[in-house]
Amino acid sequence: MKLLIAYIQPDKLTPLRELLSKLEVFRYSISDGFGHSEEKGFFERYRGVELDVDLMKKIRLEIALNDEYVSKVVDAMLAGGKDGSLGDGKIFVLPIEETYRLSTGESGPVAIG
Amino acid sequence: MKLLIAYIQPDKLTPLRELLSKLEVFRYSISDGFGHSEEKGFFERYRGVELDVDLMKKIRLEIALNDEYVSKVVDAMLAGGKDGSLGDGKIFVLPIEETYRLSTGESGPVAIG
Amino acid sequence: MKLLIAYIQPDKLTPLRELLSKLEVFRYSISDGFGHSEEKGFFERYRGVELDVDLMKKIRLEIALNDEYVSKVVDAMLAGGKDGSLGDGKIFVLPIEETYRLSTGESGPVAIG
Amino acid sequence: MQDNMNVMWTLIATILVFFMQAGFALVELGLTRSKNAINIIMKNLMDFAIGSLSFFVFGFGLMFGKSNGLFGTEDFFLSGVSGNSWDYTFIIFQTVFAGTAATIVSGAMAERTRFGSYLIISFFITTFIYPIAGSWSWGSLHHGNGFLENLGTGAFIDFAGSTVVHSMGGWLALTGAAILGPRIGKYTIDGKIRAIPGHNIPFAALGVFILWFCWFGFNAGSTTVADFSIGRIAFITNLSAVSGVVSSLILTQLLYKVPDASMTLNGALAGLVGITAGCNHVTPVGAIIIGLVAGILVVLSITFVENKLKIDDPVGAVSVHGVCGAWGTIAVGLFAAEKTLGVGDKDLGLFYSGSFSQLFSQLIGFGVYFTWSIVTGFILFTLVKKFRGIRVSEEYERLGLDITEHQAEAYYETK
Amino acid sequence: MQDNMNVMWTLIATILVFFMQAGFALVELGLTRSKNAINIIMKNLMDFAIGSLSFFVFGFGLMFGKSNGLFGTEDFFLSGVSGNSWDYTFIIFQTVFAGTAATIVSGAMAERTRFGSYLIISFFITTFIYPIAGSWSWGSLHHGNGFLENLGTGAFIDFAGSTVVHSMGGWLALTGAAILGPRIGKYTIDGKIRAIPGHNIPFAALGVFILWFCWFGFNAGSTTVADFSIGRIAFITNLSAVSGVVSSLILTQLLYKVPDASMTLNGALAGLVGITAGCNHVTPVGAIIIGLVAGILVVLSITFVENKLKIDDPVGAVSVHGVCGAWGTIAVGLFAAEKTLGVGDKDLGLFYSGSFSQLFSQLIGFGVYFTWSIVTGFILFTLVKKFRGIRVSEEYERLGLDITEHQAEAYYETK
Amino acid sequence: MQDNMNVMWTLIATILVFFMQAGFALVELGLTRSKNAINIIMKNLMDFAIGSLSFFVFGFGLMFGKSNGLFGTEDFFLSGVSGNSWDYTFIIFQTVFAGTAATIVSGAMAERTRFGSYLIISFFITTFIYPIAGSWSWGSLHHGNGFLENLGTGAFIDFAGSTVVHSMGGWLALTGAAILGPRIGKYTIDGKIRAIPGHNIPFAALGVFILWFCWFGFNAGSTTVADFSIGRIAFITNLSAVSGVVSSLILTQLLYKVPDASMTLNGALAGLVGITAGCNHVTPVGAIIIGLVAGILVVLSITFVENKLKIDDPVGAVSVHGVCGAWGTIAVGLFAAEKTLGVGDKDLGLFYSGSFSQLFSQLIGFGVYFTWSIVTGFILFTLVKKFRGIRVSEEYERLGLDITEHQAEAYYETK
Ligand SMILES: Nc1ncnc2c1ncn2[C@@H]1O[C@H](COP(=O)(O)OP(=O)(O)O)[C@@H](O)[C@H]1O
Ligand SMILES: Nc1ncnc2c1ncn2[C@@H]1O[C@H](COP(=O)(O)OP(=O)(O)O)[C@@H](O)[C@H]1O
Ligand SMILES: Nc1ncnc2c1ncn2[C@@H]1O[C@H](COP(=O)(O)OP(=O)(O)O)[C@@H](O)[C@H]1O
Repeated sequence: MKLLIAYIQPDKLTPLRELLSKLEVFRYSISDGFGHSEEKGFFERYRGVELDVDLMKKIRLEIALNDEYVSKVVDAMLAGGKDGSLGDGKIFVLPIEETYRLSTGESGPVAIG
Repeated sequence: MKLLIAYIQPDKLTPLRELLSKLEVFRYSISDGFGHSEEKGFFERYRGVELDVDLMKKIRLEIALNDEYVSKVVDAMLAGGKDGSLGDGKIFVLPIEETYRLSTGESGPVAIG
Repeated sequence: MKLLIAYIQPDKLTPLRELLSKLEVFRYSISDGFGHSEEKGFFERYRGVELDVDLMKKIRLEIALNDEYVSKVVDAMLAGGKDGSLGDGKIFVLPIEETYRLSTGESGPVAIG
Repeated sequence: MQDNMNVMWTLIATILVFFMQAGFALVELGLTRSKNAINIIMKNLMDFAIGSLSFFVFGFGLMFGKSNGLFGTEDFFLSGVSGNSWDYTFIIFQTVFAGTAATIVSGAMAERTRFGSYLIISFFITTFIYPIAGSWSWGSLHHGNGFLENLGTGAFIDFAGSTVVHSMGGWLALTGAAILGPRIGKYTIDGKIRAIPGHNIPFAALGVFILWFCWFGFNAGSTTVADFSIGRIAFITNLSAVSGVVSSLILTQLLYKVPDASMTLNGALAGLVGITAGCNHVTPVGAIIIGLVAGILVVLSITFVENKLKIDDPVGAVSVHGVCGAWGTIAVGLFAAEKTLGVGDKDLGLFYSGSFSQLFSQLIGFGVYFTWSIVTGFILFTLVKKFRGIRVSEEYERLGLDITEHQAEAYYETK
Repeated sequence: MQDNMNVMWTLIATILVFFMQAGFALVELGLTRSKNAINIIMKNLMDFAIGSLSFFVFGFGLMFGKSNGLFGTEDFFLSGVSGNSWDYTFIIFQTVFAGTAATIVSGAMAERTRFGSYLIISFFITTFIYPIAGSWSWGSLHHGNGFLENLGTGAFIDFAGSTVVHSMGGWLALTGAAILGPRIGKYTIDGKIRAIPGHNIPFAALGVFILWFCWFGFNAGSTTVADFSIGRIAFITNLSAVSGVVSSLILTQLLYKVPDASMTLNGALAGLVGITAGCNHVTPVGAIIIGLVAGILVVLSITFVENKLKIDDPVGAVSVHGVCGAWGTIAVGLFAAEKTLGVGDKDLGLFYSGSFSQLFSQLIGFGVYFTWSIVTGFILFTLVKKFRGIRVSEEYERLGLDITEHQAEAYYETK
Repeated sequence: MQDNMNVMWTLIATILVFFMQAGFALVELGLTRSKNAINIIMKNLMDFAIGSLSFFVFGFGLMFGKSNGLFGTEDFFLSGVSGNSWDYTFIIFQTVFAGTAATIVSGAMAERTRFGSYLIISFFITTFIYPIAGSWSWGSLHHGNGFLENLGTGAFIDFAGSTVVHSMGGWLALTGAAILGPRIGKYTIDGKIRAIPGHNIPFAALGVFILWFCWFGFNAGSTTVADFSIGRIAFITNLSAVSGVVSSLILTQLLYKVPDASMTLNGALAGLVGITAGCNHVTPVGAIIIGLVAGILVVLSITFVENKLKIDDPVGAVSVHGVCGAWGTIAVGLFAAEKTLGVGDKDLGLFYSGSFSQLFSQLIGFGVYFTWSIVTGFILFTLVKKFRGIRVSEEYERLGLDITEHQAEAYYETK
């Protein structure tokens, strides 16, 4: 079981969700984040004073996947990245030692859902 | 040392915090998140146009625990899940290789606190 | 490749970012969080009724680093913690099994950037 | 007889009192949670819409038509009015006052009332409960004549409506909130109180400033005559409002060691409600005392209602409008000083004339309206509760009324 | 001849109509996304600023100067006015009306219009399109004389501007929104509509309350005379507004099973726009019917414009101001009842007099203003599109106009 | 002698000027961080509450009582007033002006001033500093007589208070902000400026619209007489406001390549403050020039105060009220054209009469008020700083004044 953490551009969330549903991945979580990277920030000005905004709004995605799904999802996202439909972003894959479903107490791959 | 990542329903945060304090777990972090799963979304309508809201507000909990605490906390949460006091949700357990306390520089299990 | 998760006080974000840029670490992500620990909460009162606010606003930092950078960053942060420039906080180090850069499809340490 | 200038002044006052709908909506919305913001807006909007129509068709006649002693019996649909008659200005002026009384109730019933049931309640308040009781004190302003206007011990004085509008609204709110029961999470199992903070205090503050701005029209407009007295009334009104702010600030500093914003804002409203009955009858010093007492009363009353009566009133409508409205009414019997002010031939207030008779009339008035509101309120809320249910389900209350009853979100952020 | 009291009443009305700028800004801002909030504020601010100056220099003369039959030819720069003349009050009164017409257009063009191009469009509207057409109906209020005022079948009646201000604004908004094209994401490739919810409904609701508050000045102020009629006009205006609220609530309950907040708020505006033309001519019952119809029309029209015409109008400006403005204008030909009201020697409305002549004049007026607005609008928008471009780039639209065109954020949270 | 209509007009103006408290509160709140929103509300609320009471007890007498040449000596507690006297209207009218002067200071001292110390400062401003200086220019409006009203070179003209209210507020704000020192993080160690953006620009914009709406009452109400001149004054006021918007927009476009919203909003206020002194004395073209200059001055001054004087003024109070107030005062000496306007027997302005005498009086007035404000301000702030401390601790400032000084949060989201 792996935990996929992905940072993507906010307006690319909808294309990504469509991609995931095509892969029949229906469980994921997202939260608002800010990212800093080589990406050029915004130039803002407040009452005449320059303001360098170099923290870009990002969507942070967490998808817990069973091993056989991982490469399927990653490859699909990289394809989306290449053809520009998903824009820039980063994916980190971390190991999950155990998963539990609160409502039923199930654990292991079946709890990933 | 393990990192417990849990997604729960927003109004179940208070019962969960009471459960944790009973287990003398006083250090955890939370953040706002949105989850997508089999859970039925909300039907909204804006100026006559249907709007399918299928990203549900969730609370994302992160609790770093020393190994001997992990099963104690997980079992208590699963019990809470069964009797409905904690509602639906998911728990992921990830390995922590090292922990540091910023104020004192301590590392390892003692830094978990 | 390691994932560094750090919780710090909101007004210490700027000093931390300066520290990271000195170490030539230019890629990281942040999000808003709330933390609970031994730290004394706030006493609030709303229309005469006491309100114990013990969830403190925190900044949650995620920095994916190649192994050789990990200790450099951790040591610098702990130094900042000791001299008070970074205030209190916690750092967790987790293993990353794989990293991908969406725009180019690169993977492994080179994708960390 | 009315002339062009009185029409203009009364209409300007009407326009200001209309804008109180925005003030009340912002106060309620700011002092409750964001998941119910749209529901609050809809209740305030419908309060006024239904109120205006039912008052034109029925309420106005009941309140100001030729009275059978208990209520008016003519002037429904403003029948018999033709040409550019004063009656048009008078009915729109009275309509916005009726709307104010109804909207006070919505604050106390916030976050847990079924929308449909609320519309029914609001309809009955503006069509029957308010106009009938209103005719007893203000009937003679038009074709009616209320028994409270002819009390042996001196006519009941409620110049702009401390009792007729505010106390009545406050006691109805009390009954409604009591029958509805507290919001989920307000009281722990062992009866301890949990605070449920409002989501936008700046909105609530803007609401209080708007109400204060419009209150000059509410009080000084009630002369329906543009003469020198309107300046005096506005000055007296302001003195009581600022005194309410100062005394509630000092009291919260003493009780809680810090100046509490939401209570001080309530202090301003308390001062305004308190002076409404006597604004044309009391001296500047009298106004200051009335305001100071109102500011203290509101803070104590909010705590009393919440702790002792165990009634959950999210915006303090019961204390601000009910309790301070009653205080304002009784204060007329104490502080009325027409002769001292040089605007009347004798002082009616106890402190000036030593006579208890006006105070007696004021107490009668207070008792009549208190009983009427509690009784009719109890009947109305219980009937609606029986036939249609008054409270939303627990699930709806948890998710918030916006999503469940209106399928909408107040603050939508595109994900 | 004007006297002190008429000057005071007209100025008070002017001050109220000025405040509609805040109302429109809040409605537009609340019903669009937070990334464009500052752009909306700047468009509303500049609408009024440029409008005031260009109206003083040029527009006022075109609209109210001695007319050559098509437009005024004198009184530019308010030349020849000296001493404490009525003209000063009259020009500021007409300025705030011109500002209202211009700002209606900004709502329909929200979230995707280049700021510079919008300023040019707004300049031409307040300097040429509005004044020239306005002179045809209101010229005689000053030195001009419009042909619509001398129609054989009876002068075209638009008491406060259902057509002159609102419909014209609405049809210009229609052309602008059509030429601009929909926002990105509004329509899927296969033409299905996607909702783009506003970020702050409480702001939009406060905007509607402010507009309703100021509309009493808009309608009752258009007498420019402080007599008993202003009370009647205010009462009639309110009846139509509340009827619009009620009918739109009922319709949304039927169509969508729930009372829809944003549509009910539009219902209030629909009722207000609908009664503007006939507020001095119709009976209370007439006002209620006009309001009820307006409340239904606005809901149907918003859906029609979005689904059938595929025009993306974020705030419903086309429906609220265009469609309901037209309905209000035509309704005068149906419901005008001066004799029944006792304020005129004969009833002009079809339902009262059985004669079609006034209705005919109203239809002519509607047709003239519809054609004028669509044609001049089409020319203006196409020229600006050709020479300077009217729409921001896709990238700018995604990031939001605040960051890209103003280098600022509306809601900044220190990170 | 005053009559009913003048009482009505002056009271309507009073009600509008009262509502400026809401405008100022929203501007300050919108241009500062959300962690200090409640503190801003409390400061604005208490400004007015303490101001009203102290002005009634003491300030009014000092400003308008029989003067000993320096300040008034009678009419404390409005003693000797009886019946429906004009004095009631006059005192509430002057009270809301005093409140405006005091609340200007709170903007410049935002986000770092101890609440208790601020109340003391505000008390002394409304009780001594403002009334004494006010009596020098406006004493003769009642029983007093100020020396500035009898200058050899012609009475000092400040029709509605560019100097008496705004400049005085601005210079006191300057001293306060200077003695307080900048907010933490405003200046880096090497003196570079860091922007501290406001958390809600829409609130600030609504505040500016409200101020503009009320300013018609502020200027046109200062006639305290309802005659034809109020229309002229309102028209002139609006021309200057819109010119301030246009010139600040153009200047920010040139300086920063983009139209800056917060500066353009300040441009509107600059135009309003600038015209306040001469609104009854200048021509339309004069008003436009005064506004254009004000719009430029405010942008340059905000940058100057921040960069050169190293004074941290979060809302630009020093520039908008101090600098533009001074400009407005001096502009009267340049543009006053009573004869040209046909409202006076001779033109006083240099550009019309070629005489420097009125300009000289205006400069004297400017100098007197500048010195008085800086000196009394310096003494007041230093004394309060010494005895009680004026600034909150660094920890309090980091956490925000809402949590620390009021134990409350402005925007509470239930966790
Ligand atoms: N090493 C990293 N650690 C944490 N977050 C990262 C890292 N690299 C990228 N991110 C996140 O991913 C987002 C997109 O990164 P991107 O600009 O595509 O990275 P790169 O420049 O390496 O291609 C960033 O804004 C940031 O939020
Ligand atoms: N595989 C997953 N990956 C990421 N988040 C998940 C996953 N499964 C569940 N979640 C999170 O947990 C929340 C609750 O999940 P729940 O509906 O109880 O899952 P399930 O339907 O599998 O029981 C979801 O809303 C989502 O935020
Ligand atoms: N064991 C833990 N699990 C999750 N989060 C933690 C843990 N310990 C600390 N944190 C996070 O780090 C923040 C700062 O912790 P701090 O008070 O410095 O911890 P400690 O008291 O152990 O030194 C906390 O507010 C919380 O957000």
